[in-house]
Amino acid sequence: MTEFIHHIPALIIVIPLLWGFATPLIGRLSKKGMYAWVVTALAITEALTIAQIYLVLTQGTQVYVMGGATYNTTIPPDSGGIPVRIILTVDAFSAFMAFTAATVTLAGGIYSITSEEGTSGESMYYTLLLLMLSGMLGMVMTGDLFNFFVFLEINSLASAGLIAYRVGKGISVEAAFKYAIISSVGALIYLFGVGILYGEYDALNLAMVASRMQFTGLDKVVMALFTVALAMKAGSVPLHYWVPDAYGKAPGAISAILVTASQASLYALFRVCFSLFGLGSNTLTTGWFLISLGLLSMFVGVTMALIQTDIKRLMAYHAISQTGYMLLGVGVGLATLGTAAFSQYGLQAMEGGIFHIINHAMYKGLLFLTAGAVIYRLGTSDLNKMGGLAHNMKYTTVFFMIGALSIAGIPPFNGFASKLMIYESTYLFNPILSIIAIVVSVLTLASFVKVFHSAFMGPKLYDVKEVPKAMLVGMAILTSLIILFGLFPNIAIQYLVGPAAKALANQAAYISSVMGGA
Amino acid sequence: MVGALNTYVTPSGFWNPILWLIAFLISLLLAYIIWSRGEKSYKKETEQVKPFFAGNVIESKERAHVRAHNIYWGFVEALRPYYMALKRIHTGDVNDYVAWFIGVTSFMLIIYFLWGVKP
Amino acid sequence: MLGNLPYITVVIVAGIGIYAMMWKRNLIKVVIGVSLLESAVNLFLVSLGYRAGGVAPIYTNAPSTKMVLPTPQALTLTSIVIGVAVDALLLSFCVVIYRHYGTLDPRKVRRLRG
Amino acid sequence: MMYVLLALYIIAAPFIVGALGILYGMVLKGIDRKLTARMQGRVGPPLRQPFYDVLKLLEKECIIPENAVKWLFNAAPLIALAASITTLLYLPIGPFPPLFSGNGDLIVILYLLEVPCLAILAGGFAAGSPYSTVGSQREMVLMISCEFPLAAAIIALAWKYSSIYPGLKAFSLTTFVNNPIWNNVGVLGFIGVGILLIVMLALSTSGLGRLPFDIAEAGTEISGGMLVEYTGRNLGILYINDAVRVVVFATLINAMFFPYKLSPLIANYVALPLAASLTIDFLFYLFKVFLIAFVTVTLMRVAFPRYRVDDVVKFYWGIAGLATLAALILIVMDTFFGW
Repeated sequence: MTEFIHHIPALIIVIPLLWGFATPLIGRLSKKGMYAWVVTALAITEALTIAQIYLVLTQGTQVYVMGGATYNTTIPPDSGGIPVRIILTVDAFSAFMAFTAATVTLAGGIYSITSEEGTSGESMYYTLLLLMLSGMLGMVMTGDLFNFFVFLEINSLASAGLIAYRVGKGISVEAAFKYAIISSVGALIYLFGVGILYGEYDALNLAMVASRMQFTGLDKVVMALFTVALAMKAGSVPLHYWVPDAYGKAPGAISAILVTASQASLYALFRVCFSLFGLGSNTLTTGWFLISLGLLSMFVGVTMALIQTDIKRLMAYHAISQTGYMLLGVGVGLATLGTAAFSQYGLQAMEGGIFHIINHAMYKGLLFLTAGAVIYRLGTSDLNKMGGLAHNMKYTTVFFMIGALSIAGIPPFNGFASKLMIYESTYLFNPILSIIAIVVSVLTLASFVKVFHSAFMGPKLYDVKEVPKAMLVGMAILTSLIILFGLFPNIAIQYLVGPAAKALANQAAYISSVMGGA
Repeated sequence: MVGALNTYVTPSGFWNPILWLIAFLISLLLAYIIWSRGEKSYKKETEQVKPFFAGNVIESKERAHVRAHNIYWGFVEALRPYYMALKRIHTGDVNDYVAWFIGVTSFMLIIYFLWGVKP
Repeated sequence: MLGNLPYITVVIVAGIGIYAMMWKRNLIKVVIGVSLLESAVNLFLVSLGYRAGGVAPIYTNAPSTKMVLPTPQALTLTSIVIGVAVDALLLSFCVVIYRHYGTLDPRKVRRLRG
Repeated sequence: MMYVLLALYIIAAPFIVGALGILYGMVLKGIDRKLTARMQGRVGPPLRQPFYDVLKLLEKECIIPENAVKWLFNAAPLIALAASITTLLYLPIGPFPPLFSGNGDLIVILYLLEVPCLAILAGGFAAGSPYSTVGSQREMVLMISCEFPLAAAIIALAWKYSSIYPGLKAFSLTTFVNNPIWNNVGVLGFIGVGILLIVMLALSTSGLGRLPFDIAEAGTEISGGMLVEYTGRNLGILYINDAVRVVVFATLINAMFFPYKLSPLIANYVALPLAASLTIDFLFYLFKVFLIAFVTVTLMRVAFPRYRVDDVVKFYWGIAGLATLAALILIVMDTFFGW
């Protein structure tokens, strides 16, 4: 048993991967069995990610050597001091991201049981879903630059397939095509950077490269390639054009999971800025890069959302806008890294940004699921054709209201907790940042009020029933977490977010977890 | 003082959700007490439950619902030039998607070459 | 100069790929652009590990001569495999788009915008 | 024992503050109507008229329109009133520190102020009438417009405090009350804070939905807007909520800009027992609240006509927004140059 717990990081990635490929076989035998199979896989992964958080909190950063003699011999004695194997490096931030991804996927998976029931190729849907999860988890847990690329591509390909899952007279395919083009370009540009780093430092391990980093001219090229490619995958303005297409046209549950997929890239962006380049680079420049992307994303995203008339496209623009908060919070942390201001407010700004990651995953996931529920019943995503759903779909309405209040940062829901942290720390860096953040928050509220009115309020126009139970369960999982994090933000900060922020900020600890020594 | 437990502390502020929730529920009770003193009956199935249309004739329920695209006219109107510019760059053309990406990468290359590394 | 030839080729191929993605008014040609960029990256990786006069790094009991680096070759192989999957997926999307839209012009394949 | 007292405190607090807010709010409403009438050359209703109004509304039928989403339509007024009352708990009432001090700061208050608006506009949407819908979405536009100068004003003041007192919680109202802003700024900052005060007064007028910013109710255009379908006890609760909100906004501005007490001044001449000084300060607070309410509600109503919706946006994001940004710059300059 004690031996087993050290294999958790590998199992988290492997279980969805293998179970995913087995899904079509079981789907042949029995539909019900397949649902049970998939939900079991998701539940096990979720349980393992929780166990992993516990493990990381109690025992510190976990490293796992793929195919090594033992699980933690990062540098074999005959390798000349180079970590030759693929190493998973799970610190508190990775564990946090893995938990986020697994939770949303669990809710989305349960939701899909009825929402995708009876579509052709249902078993492929679950295969791709599990592959997508595996990709996300790999992205956040790997400590290897090239391995990250592989997981990124696994995730992108699975996502592209799922976005196009409902052809929708070709529109979904158009969205998937754009997504696939832009993400493969991004991934290739990233791979270029990996190649340059390998050429310079003879290593692919992130910690190894970080410890050897010289900041030559080529490294500056790598900085540009990495940060822009990952910012694009995270969906920040002005590289956000694929987001409304992809999120807007994917099936409901997939949109929710795509949010966490983007966040996995966001994780990588932060990881690269902090752990790879860290204090050797000009953190003011990289910090302001994140901050300005954050401000642009927040404002452009929300103002575009305000004028949308397609329910999911509107929410997709909000996903961009909320990503801005994370970039802003963590960007302020990065810009102050290594100065006195960091302990004064920089770390808290990072906590706010990182807390916002999980909050956003929960409430935006919930909102996409409610949007999916509305589309499931009405068959249209056009807000102009909706109305009066609150008369019949009470639970969906309540779930939507909770999600909307949360994303708008209305107390006492979780969005407020993280936004409060961001407002009350970033203003010390520059007062304008907080002002824009507050204004964007109310614009968010406004556009959700628009959805609330046009979809749920008004006279009873359609005689529809409430959505089936499985969909409600999926929504309820996320809702309960929203309320939990909203009412007990301290617990989240203490056990999830605080350690994650500290782990992210501490480059030396990350390097030494793999390289050993101080 | 009250409920130091669970107070969420930020660099320059604090917030205690549980305490607010309790106070809110108690205030809700207060409001409910006043509300419940009031008359609760009304004449159902009469003209008075019809929505107010200021004397206009509304032939169907659909007409009584204000649709999504009519909302926030005043706001969009006030920011018209901004929205015109914003709509112009959201072309939906896959060539432009790649072009923006390459453009931003080149821009950041220049920025990082100038200020990328601590002097 | 001659030693840098692979890298110059990489830049040229990548440039052509990016040009195709940015300016070609046909989705298939855009996919070709992605494919070219892939090839450029693969070439880049492989040439990173090249040692003049080296042998392939596949012997267990290798002769004590220079070998080319094994890792970039492994990377390239992986990258090629992923690239094939990406190209296949993109082309199949093109097929479906053409079936529904009747065109492959990116100026017309933009029902999603704004 | 400790916990029992604590529980009693938490339970009693909303009742005490709620009663104060409701009663004083109603009195202010009465005074406002009387004064407005006098300024327009009328006699006006008696001071206790608002109480009669509420009692009358409670006796009337409470009609739920057929298109309404019933549960939300009924819940909205209650949530609005409850949220308004809880906001008062975070504000210093006269000489007393906020009852929940240390548990909610200015940003929390900013959002708690939004909750009642939000509840009412949700109620307006839930009514299912085009008039109330138009009113509700106008209210939302008003909230958007106000947010920019409001956020700028709060952040500017908090930034100032954080630069003067790095050890204190800059967003805490206790900081504001113990260190009045005017005493902590030079000439430039004084001008800046003055601008902020004017903007805040305008903002509280629109936060209360009064003329010239009553676009969401606009009796003459959209027949009461959000409230058009509300009748009987629901409308009564909304009426009370409106009264409480006047007290809330006036108290907030009082705490942010005029947290002065009268008792130290008197104590220079006469020795005062604690009870007496508290009473004097409390009465002084009531007077200040009246003055602020008079400026934001009565004077504005008499002096200005109603704005159009897009003009409100242009006003707050244009002139008022630029003014607050200018104030922010002045305050920052004040800190760096120290005049």
